[in-house]
Amino acid sequence: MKTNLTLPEMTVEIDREHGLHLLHQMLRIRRFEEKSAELYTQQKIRGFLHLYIGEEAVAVGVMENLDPDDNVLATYREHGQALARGVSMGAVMAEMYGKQEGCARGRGGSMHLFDKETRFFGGNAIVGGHLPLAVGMALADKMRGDNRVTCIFFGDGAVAEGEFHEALNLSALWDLPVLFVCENNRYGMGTALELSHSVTDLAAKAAAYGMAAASVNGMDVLAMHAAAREAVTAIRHGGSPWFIEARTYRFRAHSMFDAELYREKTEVEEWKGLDPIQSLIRTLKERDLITDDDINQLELMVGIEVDEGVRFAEDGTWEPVEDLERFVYWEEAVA
Amino acid sequence: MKTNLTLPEMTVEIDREHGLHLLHQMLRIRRFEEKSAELYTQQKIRGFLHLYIGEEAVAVGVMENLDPDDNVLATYREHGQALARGVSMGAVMAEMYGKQEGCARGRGGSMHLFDKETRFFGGNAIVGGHLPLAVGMALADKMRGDNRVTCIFFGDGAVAEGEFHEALNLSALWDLPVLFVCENNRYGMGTALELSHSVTDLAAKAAAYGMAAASVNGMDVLAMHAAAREAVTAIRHGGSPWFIEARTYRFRAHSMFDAELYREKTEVEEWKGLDPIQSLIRTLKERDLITDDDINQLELMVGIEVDEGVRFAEDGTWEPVEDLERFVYWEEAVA
Amino acid sequence: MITKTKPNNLLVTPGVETYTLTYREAVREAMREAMLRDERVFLMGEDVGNYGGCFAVSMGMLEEFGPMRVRDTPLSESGFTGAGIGAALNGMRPIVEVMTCNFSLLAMDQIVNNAATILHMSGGLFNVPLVIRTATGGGKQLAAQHSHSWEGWYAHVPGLKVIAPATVEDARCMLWTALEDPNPVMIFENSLLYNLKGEIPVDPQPIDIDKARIRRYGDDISIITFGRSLFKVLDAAEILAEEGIECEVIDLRSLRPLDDETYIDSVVKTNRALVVDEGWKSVGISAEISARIMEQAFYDLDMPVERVCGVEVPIPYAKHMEEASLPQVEDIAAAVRRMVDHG
Amino acid sequence: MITKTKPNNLLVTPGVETYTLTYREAVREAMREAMLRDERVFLMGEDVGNYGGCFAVSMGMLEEFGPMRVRDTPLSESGFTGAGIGAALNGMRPIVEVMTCNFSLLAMDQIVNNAATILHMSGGLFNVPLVIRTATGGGKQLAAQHSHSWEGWYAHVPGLKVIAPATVEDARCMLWTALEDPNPVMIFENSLLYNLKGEIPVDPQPIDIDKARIRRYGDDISIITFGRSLFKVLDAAEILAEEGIECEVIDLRSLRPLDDETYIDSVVKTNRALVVDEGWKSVGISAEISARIMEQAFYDLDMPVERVCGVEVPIPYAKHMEEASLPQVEDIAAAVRRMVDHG
Ligand SMILES: Cc1ncc(C[n+]2csc(CCOP(=O)(O)OP(=O)(O)O)c2C)c(N)n1
Ligand SMILES: Cc1ncc(C[n+]2csc(CCOP(=O)(O)OP(=O)(O)O)c2C)c(N)n1
Ligand SMILES: [Mg+2]
Ligand SMILES: [Mg+2]
Repeated sequence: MKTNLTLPEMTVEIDREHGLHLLHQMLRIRRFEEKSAELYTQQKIRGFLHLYIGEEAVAVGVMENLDPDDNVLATYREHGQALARGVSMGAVMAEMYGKQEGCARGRGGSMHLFDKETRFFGGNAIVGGHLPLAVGMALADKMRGDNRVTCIFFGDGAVAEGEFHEALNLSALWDLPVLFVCENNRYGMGTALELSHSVTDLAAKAAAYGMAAASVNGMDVLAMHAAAREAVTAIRHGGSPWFIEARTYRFRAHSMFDAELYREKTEVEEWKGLDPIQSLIRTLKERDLITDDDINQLELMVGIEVDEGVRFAEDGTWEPVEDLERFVYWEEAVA
Repeated sequence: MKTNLTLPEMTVEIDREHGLHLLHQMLRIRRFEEKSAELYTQQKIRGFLHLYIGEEAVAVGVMENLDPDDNVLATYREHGQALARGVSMGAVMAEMYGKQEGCARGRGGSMHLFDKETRFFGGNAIVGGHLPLAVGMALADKMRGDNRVTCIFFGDGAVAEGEFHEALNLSALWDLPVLFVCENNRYGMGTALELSHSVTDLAAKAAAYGMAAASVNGMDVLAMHAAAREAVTAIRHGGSPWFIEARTYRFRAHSMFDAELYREKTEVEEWKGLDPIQSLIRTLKERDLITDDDINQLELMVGIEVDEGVRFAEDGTWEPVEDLERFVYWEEAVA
Repeated sequence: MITKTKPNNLLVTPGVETYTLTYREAVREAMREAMLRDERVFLMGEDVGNYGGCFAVSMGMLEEFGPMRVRDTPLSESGFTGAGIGAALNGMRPIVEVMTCNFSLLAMDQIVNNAATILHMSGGLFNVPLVIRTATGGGKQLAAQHSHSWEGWYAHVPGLKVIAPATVEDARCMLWTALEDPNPVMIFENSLLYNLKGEIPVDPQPIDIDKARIRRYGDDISIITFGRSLFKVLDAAEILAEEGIECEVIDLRSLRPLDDETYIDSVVKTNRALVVDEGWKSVGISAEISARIMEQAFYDLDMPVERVCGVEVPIPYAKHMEEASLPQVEDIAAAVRRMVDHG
Repeated sequence: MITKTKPNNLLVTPGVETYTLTYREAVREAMREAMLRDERVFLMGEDVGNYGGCFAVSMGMLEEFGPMRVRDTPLSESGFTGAGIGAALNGMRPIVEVMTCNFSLLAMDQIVNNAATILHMSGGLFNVPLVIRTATGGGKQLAAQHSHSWEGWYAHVPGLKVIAPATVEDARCMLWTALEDPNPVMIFENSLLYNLKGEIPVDPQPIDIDKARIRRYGDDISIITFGRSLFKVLDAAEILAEEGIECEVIDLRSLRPLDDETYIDSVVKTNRALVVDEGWKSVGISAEISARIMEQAFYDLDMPVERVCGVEVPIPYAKHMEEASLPQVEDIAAAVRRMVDHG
């Protein structure tokens, strides 16, 4: 049952349009987050801010393969997923400002982005706590005969939680259409993979549940895209879950309070050499699919989108304090 | 790392003395539990009563290999483990009567047998809840340099709990001297193995943690004994954990309230044909190691022990109600 | 002043045609009705299918509805409770059965950090219409890992609704209301009530899940309780009535939200209040009731509110010790006598 | 009548030579001292080692004590908390750090069904000398899965001890007492206190973990609180003192057991009581305090006990909303003014 993809890097078929699209998506995330970090130091954004910089290929490569009607769940490090999924940049930024125009009305903040239209079910900040939710969402679809895929992102750290075990077993046992995407960035906060797992080949764990699994170069958006395409196609046709381990790396600190004592600068530099954006640019150029002009054009577009997002957030309003006790219970009539 | 023992049945070396000893231990459990069932219908014993009948080879085969100073943890189906470990029959019976001469003063009952002298750490009735305890007990020994093994019994049902995953990972990650004995009796209450686990080969799960594992015929006390010997020896010398899946069957209902709607009578009858006591007797006779007289002699001894146990329980006293609030906090001076 | 009706006022709508069944059957009928009525409803939990339910509540339902909708789960409380939350988020109306509430502690993170929180955290976008049914309470000599009462504890958590049906009619009729509720609702069924027989209307209607009920009228003291303790309190009230003490007995039914009006009005009338809860006293629901009476009816009190609760020990196995650890009829009667004698 | 000392009575033993350090340093020093003193003591939890602790509490300890005794764990709250219980059962004195108490819900079964229960279930044979340290409280805009206060909730559970050191001295000196305690002790450290500076004796001695402390003396009202709220209450008391209202401020320090004597004596003196807790009000520790005052000092009360608590919502992210959800100095002062004006 186990399929091990480990695709040769950057050999996947790609045309200009698709290449530009993937690059655009990754740049949107990168520039948005760079801006967020800046705004954090200006204290416009508060609380915890977990950046995805370096890992963009994972969310972008996977999300490409999902239909608008599919379900997505992510962690507290989910700006990338939200943007790639199509949640508006302004709504995400406003959320981080704590404005009521935010995608979760300012109640959630960076760790709890939600969006109904794109079926983006958070933004979950209990590590591993959203894994059982994915099982249930997929179960609902299966029971109704809806041909949706539930795609869930989680980290290497989450794999040690009991919820991982329970959720993988349940989804395999019940043959549920879930795509588990493990973003293995080699650290859970400051704890290295080797200090978290007796077996560090995380894809191997899927075998304990008889689940199809693949380890993929998570710094390569084409590889991610191809692997996820195979997985999503299989899930949509066969109904059984898949597990993808995306081997990736976060370039920044765990959150904004992190002295990064637990890893060597040289290690970070090495991985920066594998920057998914630069890698894609290199490939596309090598294949003569894009020019520097194209890149500048994209950067310009992205710059405008980020600026507009920030403006939207700045222009946003504060939810009245009198509304504090709303949304503890549902206000509308019974469904 | 994974060793698959699956020993050929009943071919293990055995001498008369050892054979008689193993038979004696299994008979002690069998007759004790038959008596307990009787006393339950007489309402001398109350609460839940989970019988081990049919599974005696597992506890007896494993326990043989432990030193008096090792640690043992078990489930609510633990009369067999307690007796094989050397907790006195009277103390166990008195516990089930709720008398203060019971091994847990009547506070625990059938599901919570405890004994300090034999380092019997319960009698735990949250399925899987004792698995993390085993990790910590072994960690303590490792930190102090005590060469103890921690042996923990749990069911096939417990394997689905998140605690199983966390405990197996921790013990393998930290190289702890734990022997995990999974009593796979094919049902967790009324839920069949196939309805609990996407992969029903439970020993295969140990691979996800890089743990040495074996599947053993749990109806064969000699096989159990040999497998556990190998495991305990390896643990004591190497310090790393082992996983034994004992394939067994419970002949009786899950507890005293169980209509057994979930399994066929014919299945039960088939497994009864593999009765570990009868099997051992057959083997010992085939090898001319024992006679019917020996068996009668053992039965007599066991009968006396059971009767004395019951008498001890009957003669026991009720803890004064005024003591109710004791043992919520430790009473003695600081250790 | 409310006029007295029949002493034990266990039926919500008196005067209608009724029949008798057990609490267990009532819960089963309620689940069957819900499954027949709404295809989004399904039942999921340990041993609900092939075994027929640990307490035989769902016996026969697997045969009737099939394994898709009556779903045996592995031993994975966090996993399947979370799956229930996910299914609810995605349009279903799951009933998750957690065998006993002691095991719900394994699913605590899912219940508190997800079920109770997602609506708020998402700024009102995603609600969780989930019903969790679970058995609660001591009294069966099951010792310290199987006997505790956690309903009062859960009542601490905003975002949850917590109900504790005591009567057969409530067991029969509150489930549908709970399933229609767009919020997560936890239903605590005291396992010693499953064999209780009671009357329900021949044509049961959904009934509210947020109102307390006066189960017996009286002027001398208000006794506020819920769940299985209701019957102990009613028994005590019967004994006390013979001694000339008229107790007003309030069945809270819902522990979150609390229906302040009903019990406060009663205390304003009787000027004395006793809270009875088999759960532990400290930081329990009895404390909250006492504090609210303090806040809302202090000047109507003739004397301090008292509490008769479970003794603060993990529940012991031995019968006499377990009995001593739980409030008994005589403890309740004695407290009332003391309080009424007092002034 | 107790004579007044200096207004903010934060030191247990006044008059000794002191020096200043932060709450964070105090906890670290306490752990270092314990590890130096007793080789059975070790620290285990997520990111306590290489990262230096999520709140930098254990910074440097890995280097000092090595990876055996300063043990980074995988993300497995149930697993490593249970491992702490097992190690305690087997003779060690573990300090388990649960990064924030919100995550302790994942270990709830271990804490309640094992740590709190085993001594009793085993008829007094096996005790669990475990210390769990965990960060609590809101105020950092970390939203609904990272900001709640669970210490009052845990105080419901027999078998546990629950303490909430507010002062730097308590943070420094209660840990050793907790480690010497043969029972499981949970220590809740409000994460907003880690940067707090305070004085401790140059030669710190272990201090009790079961007594409340009067932090400010006054005759007009007793304000009962603990943890970070203590400082808000002291600030309110300062403002009120300028207005001529003298508050007596009681720092509970231990939530289980509760030191009834200290706060009841105070209420008997002032005849008015306000409970301040940043946790949710319903079925919280504030309810218990109110109920106990009802039971033990009803006739000394001039008016009902009131509560200023966290608003019953999952804590929102936005700063103004989060602030509105937590008791603030002005809320406390306003409540006191209302109460003292009252009569
Ligand atoms: C249950 C739980 N425990 C601890 C934390 C604190 N925490 C937040 S993120 C994190 C590390 C998670 O690592 P990983 O799953 O690898 O995701 P990454 O941050 O690397 O993307 C930790 C320990 C938490 N949020 N939830
Ligand atoms: C956490 C938890 N969930 C549910 C139960 C109820 N229960 C007791 S035993 C049992 C079945 C356990 O099966 P298994 O682990 O295979 O052990 P066996 O009884 O077959 O020996 C169940 C569901 C429990 N005690 N604890
Ligand atoms: Mg990671
Ligand atoms: Mg089993």
